[in-house]
Amino acid sequence: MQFKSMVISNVEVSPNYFRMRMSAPEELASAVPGQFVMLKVNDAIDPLLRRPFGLFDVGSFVPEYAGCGTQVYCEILYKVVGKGTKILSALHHGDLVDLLVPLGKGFQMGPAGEEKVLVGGGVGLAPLYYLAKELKQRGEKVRLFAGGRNRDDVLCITEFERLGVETYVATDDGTLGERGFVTQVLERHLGTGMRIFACGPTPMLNAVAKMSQKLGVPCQVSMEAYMACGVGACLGCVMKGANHSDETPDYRCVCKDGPVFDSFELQWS
Amino acid sequence: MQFKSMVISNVEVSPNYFRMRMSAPEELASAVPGQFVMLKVNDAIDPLLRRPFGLFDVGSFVPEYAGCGTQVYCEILYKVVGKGTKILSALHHGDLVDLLVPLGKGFQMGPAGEEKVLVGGGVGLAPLYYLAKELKQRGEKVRLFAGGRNRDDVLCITEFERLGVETYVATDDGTLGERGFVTQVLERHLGTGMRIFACGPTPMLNAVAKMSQKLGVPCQVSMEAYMACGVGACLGCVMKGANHSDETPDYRCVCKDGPVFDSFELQWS
Amino acid sequence: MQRPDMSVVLAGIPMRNPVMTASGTFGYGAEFADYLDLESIGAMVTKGLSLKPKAGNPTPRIVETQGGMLNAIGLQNVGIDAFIEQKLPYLKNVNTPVIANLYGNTLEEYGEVASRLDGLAGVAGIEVNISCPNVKQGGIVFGTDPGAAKEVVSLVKRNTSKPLIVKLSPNVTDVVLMAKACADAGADALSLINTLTGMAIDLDRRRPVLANVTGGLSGPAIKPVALRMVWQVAKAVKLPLIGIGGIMNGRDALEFMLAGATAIQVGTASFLDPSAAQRIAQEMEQYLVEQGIESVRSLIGALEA
Amino acid sequence: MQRPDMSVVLAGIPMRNPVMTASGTFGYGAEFADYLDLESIGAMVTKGLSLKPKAGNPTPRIVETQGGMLNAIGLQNVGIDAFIEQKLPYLKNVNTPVIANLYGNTLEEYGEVASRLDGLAGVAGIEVNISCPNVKQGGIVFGTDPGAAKEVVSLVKRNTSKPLIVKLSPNVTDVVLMAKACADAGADALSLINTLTGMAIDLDRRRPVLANVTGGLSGPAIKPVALRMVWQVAKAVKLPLIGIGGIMNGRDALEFMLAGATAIQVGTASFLDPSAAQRIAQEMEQYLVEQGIESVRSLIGALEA
Ligand SMILES: Cc1cc2nc3c(=O)[nH]c(=O)nc-3n(C[C@H](O)[C@H](O)[C@H](O)COP(=O)(O)OP(=O)(O)OC[C@H]3O[C@@H](n4cnc5c(N)ncnc54)[C@H](O)[C@@H]3O)c2cc1C
Ligand SMILES: Cc1cc2nc3c(=O)[nH]c(=O)nc-3n(C[C@H](O)[C@H](O)[C@H](O)COP(=O)(O)OP(=O)(O)OC[C@H]3O[C@@H](n4cnc5c(N)ncnc54)[C@H](O)[C@@H]3O)c2cc1C
Ligand SMILES: Cc1cc2nc3c(=O)[nH]c(=O)nc-3n(C[C@H](O)[C@H](O)[C@H](O)COP(=O)(O)O)c2cc1C
Ligand SMILES: Cc1cc2nc3c(=O)[nH]c(=O)nc-3n(C[C@H](O)[C@H](O)[C@H](O)COP(=O)(O)O)c2cc1C
Ligand code: FES
Ligand code: FES
Repeated sequence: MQFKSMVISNVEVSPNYFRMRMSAPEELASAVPGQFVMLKVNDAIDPLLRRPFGLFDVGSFVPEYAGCGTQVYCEILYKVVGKGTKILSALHHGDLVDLLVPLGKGFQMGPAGEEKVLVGGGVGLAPLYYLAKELKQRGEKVRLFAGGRNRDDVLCITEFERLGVETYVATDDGTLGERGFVTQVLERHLGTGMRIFACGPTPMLNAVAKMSQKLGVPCQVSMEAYMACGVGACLGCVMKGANHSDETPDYRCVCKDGPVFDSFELQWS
Repeated sequence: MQFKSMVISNVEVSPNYFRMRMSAPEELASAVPGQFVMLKVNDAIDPLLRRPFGLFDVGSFVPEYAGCGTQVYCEILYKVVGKGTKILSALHHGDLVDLLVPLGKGFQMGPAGEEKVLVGGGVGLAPLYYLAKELKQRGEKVRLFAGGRNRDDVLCITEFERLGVETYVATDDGTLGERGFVTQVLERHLGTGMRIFACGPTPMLNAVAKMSQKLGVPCQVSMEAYMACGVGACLGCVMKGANHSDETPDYRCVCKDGPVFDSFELQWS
Repeated sequence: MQRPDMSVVLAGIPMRNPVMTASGTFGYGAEFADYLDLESIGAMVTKGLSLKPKAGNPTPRIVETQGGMLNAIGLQNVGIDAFIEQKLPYLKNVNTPVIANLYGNTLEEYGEVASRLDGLAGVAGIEVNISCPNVKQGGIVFGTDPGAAKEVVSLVKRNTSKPLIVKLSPNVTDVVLMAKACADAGADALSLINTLTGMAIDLDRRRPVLANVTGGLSGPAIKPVALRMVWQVAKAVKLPLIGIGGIMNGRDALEFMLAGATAIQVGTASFLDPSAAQRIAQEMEQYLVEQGIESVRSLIGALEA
Repeated sequence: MQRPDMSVVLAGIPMRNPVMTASGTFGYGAEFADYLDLESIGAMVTKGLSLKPKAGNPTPRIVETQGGMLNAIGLQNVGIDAFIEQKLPYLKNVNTPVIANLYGNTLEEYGEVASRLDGLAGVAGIEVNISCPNVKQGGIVFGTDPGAAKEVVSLVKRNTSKPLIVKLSPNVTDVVLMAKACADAGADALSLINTLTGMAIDLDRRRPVLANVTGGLSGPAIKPVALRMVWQVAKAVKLPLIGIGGIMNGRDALEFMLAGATAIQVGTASFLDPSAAQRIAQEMEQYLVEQGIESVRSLIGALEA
């Protein structure tokens, strides 16, 4: 879908991290966790391209003001890293942005009864919140392993806990949770009968993918790539598939075939 | 001077016409009526170039809030015509803009005792207000002839009258003042012992310049041109001087040699 | 006033309006079906097709620049056979002409792809991308050498009965010379411009941003160069032209028509707005209505210069 | 850490930092004295000088485009004699090297302007603009033909003892070929790029915006093309290079140095911000401080590609 969305709120939840709620049409309620939005931050040519963000939440509320019934919204959680996100962070209630959403392939939640293990690094937590919400709604047992460089990078943990998710935190500098990599904490807990859903920096995903393959635990990873179109047309966002070689190339579009992949679909270094 | 200026206010005074007040350093108090500012409407590359605007007013006030003594300001009066002015019109108190000011050569007020005749069309009234203010401060007799397509184009007449300026208005459609061109009204009043100061669309200036030359009344005109640098460096804003010919070219920079010229300096068609 | 006549005929291909989608920016059409009505635009051009499937370049392949973007996709495509099997059936059901964009790494490949496409129902015409290096000739780009371009175009012409559009590279000293060479060799229409070769550098990593080091610049940044080239070629060559380069809205598109284009292509704009092609056609029509212009064809080459 | 060493020597001209102002965008220096410290930058390049005063083109001469601007000033300048009499005395009192940019409408004029400048105190070097049409040869641009460029540069070389910089046109198929021709002919350094030829159209009036129809595109839009050309030339030619094209800040400038430039020129940026040249030098230094880099010279050509 493509539509003009009104910014409902845009709040700094941690230094340099913002959570933005935007109005959406009713159909968006069927978006799958792991899908993403492509957002044009202004209607100028600077920045030129849309920016991709995972769906942090989708829901609905009844606005205070008259004349609007139930309002469906979507949320993103983003870190200010450059030109586009800086402009985003200055938007206010009432501003309009142009959205493409829901894009890509989301998480497959798997059979009931497994333990659902969510692993997120920094802003990689964003799509996991919407996933956790949906999983809890299905009555699943959900554990979250959250990592970051320091406490400011570990976002919205209270929100996860409010859903009933058991959370484990690790930071590089030990300012929150254990000191070290979240993958170390994860390794201690991991066992059969679990299913992993991971999103974060590539080195983290790399470690998680390898760990899961060793233990035979099914694992889905949400990847990032530089994107232009978001719809599988420009072929800018490709990643190497598991069987890729220079002779028999096998590229996957992160925007269309992903951003969520089964870890064994991709080539890990 | 180049400085960052804070927008103090930005008000729509007539449909599509805005009056914007911006903070300025003390030295600006010595700016001459007819000089102009080059304003960068944002810090993006779209739009790329600064935009030129005549000084509508320069003054000072004591802000309500503590910690700032007398605050010098400058004002511009602008019409929303394109990309840059549209962005300008959305600025609020507290926003910052980058200014170059005062630029160019302003009006020479001439000896005391003459009748000062101001002729303005549409947004061409902008620099005449600051001129009228300075002339009245010197105790001169000032008459204003203001024209426009319709009543909405005839700006800030009350402000001129409040200064003690006698005003005559003409509009193309007769919705304010006489119906017709302001130059027709002017022609009936014009006589010796007067000095003309004109700003507005080129056809109007053309008519005024010719009229003044016929009657031998000294006349200064404030010109417009597409500008890039505003400081006489790019040679983009030139106009033909009176003696210009293809063989003996004589170009004048509107930004540096003008924007105010004695009418006989230029070539009229 | 009745609705203005937006139709044009390009090298024998009738189109409901002058708006085409540019090769490589519209996938194989289906990718955009959710965002616009594929039957609202003039024509669709496919991603560049080669004889064999092509993997393209390593990543990163794209980067934004000021007012534009660089791409070094490396002409990744499914290959001509997969196109015919997997993509064309869908496109046949869309009532909009499909132009197959093709290229080769050698002279012979150009000829083979062209003959493979010849006679295929559902392909209204072919557009030959000559901005490719000739691997057999030390990598010199076909489209920057009039002799090589002439050879490619003549060969393709012999291998096709379809309308033949040749897409010109802007990375040349004299685009008119190239246009004339292609015209002489039998092109039925020319499209211009392809991307300008550019580069972006990651200062902190001290490396080129693109894995391929250089890439093709597209988007609003290149529009002035594209307009200039269309205008130059229109004055010198009698073939119908397709204007391409930084077209973002209806006004941009009409400017290219004034400069001499019979049709235009929308490229990068489809990334910013997947409905761009349809929107641009609407904006063009709207402008005609406002100005009381009866036929869009009356604007072709109507620049007073 | 002590302050990084920002100095470079360009073809024998010592500069306090690599930031020069680009010809035609900085007047004759004095115009900017209110906005920056002329003694804070590396060198100043004058507006292009010709034998006789030149009126330039009719107006409009400039227009903004997306991410750039077009200019068709037509090389209006006071002429070499007036420059020496009226402008040079002021510049002599500024402790910053002045490079005289020159051009001619014929081969001979190039030679004459060069010899007029030779031996002049206060002129540290000359930059030859070869992006001009040869009026005697049907208007073909010197800088797009290797033979013509060689002739011009050889002639100027014979007429000057000053460091000789040749400024390359980007409107060519192969900039390396042009660079080599100029190097062979005796250039001491090369500056690139001059503007890309472009055009803008006023849709409503159905006319070109510029009186001259076409103009030169400058600004951020052209930066990727400029970076690419600097990198290509740096790999192929041993001469020191000056990078030009869309440099707006210190990071842009340093990217050009990584690509192989010894110095850079700031053009259009001075219109947006008259203090740009000084600011850019400061931003470059600041970056070196942050990264712990001792000398800016260590970045020249340091791209890993
Ligand atoms: C599928 C997907 C989901 C994402 N979800 C989130 C999210 O939920 N929250 C979040 O904060 N970020 C997310 N990102 C990353 C986010 O898109 C980038 O941080 C953002 O585009 C940067 O824009 P900018 O203009 O601020 O940065 P720029 O000034 O453009 O660049 C700053 C840095 O960001 C990188 N970057 C720029 N554009 C992109 C792009 N289109 N794709 C990837 N990286 C880019 C650049 O390489 C550079 O290193 C996601 C990316 C993808 C591909
Ligand atoms: C010395 C001088 C004083 C001026 N004073 C005033 C004033 O007091 N109030 C006011 O409203 N306007 C004034 N103008 C005109 C004003 O500069 C333009 O209206 C403004 O730059 C348009 O910017 P834009 O981005 O909104 O329009 P654009 O989208 O850039 O263009 C809209 C129209 O404005 C014209 N235009 C664009 N840029 C310029 C430019 N730099 N110079 C001249 N025309 C341009 C274009 O040709 C076009 O027709 C003055 C111009 C000059 C040269
Ligand atoms: C991502 C991308 C891929 C492209 N692939 C092709 C291609 O396969 N064949 C081709 O002839 N042109 C290709 N082009 C060039 C476009 O068709 C078009 O000529 C160019 O982008 C300029 O138009 P624009 O400024 O509207 O994008 C590609 C452009 C982009 C941005
Ligand atoms: C208004 C203007 C006038 C110029 N005049 C000259 C000139 O006289 N001689 C010359 O060699 N280059 C001239 N140039 C080209 C610039 O020196 C520079 O090469 C070009 O603008 C690209 O740099 P930029 O993108 O930083 O502006 C001019 C450029 C502009 C914008
Ligand atoms: S972003 Fe264009 S194909 Fe994925
Ligand atoms: S605007 Fe540059 S010389 Fe006047």
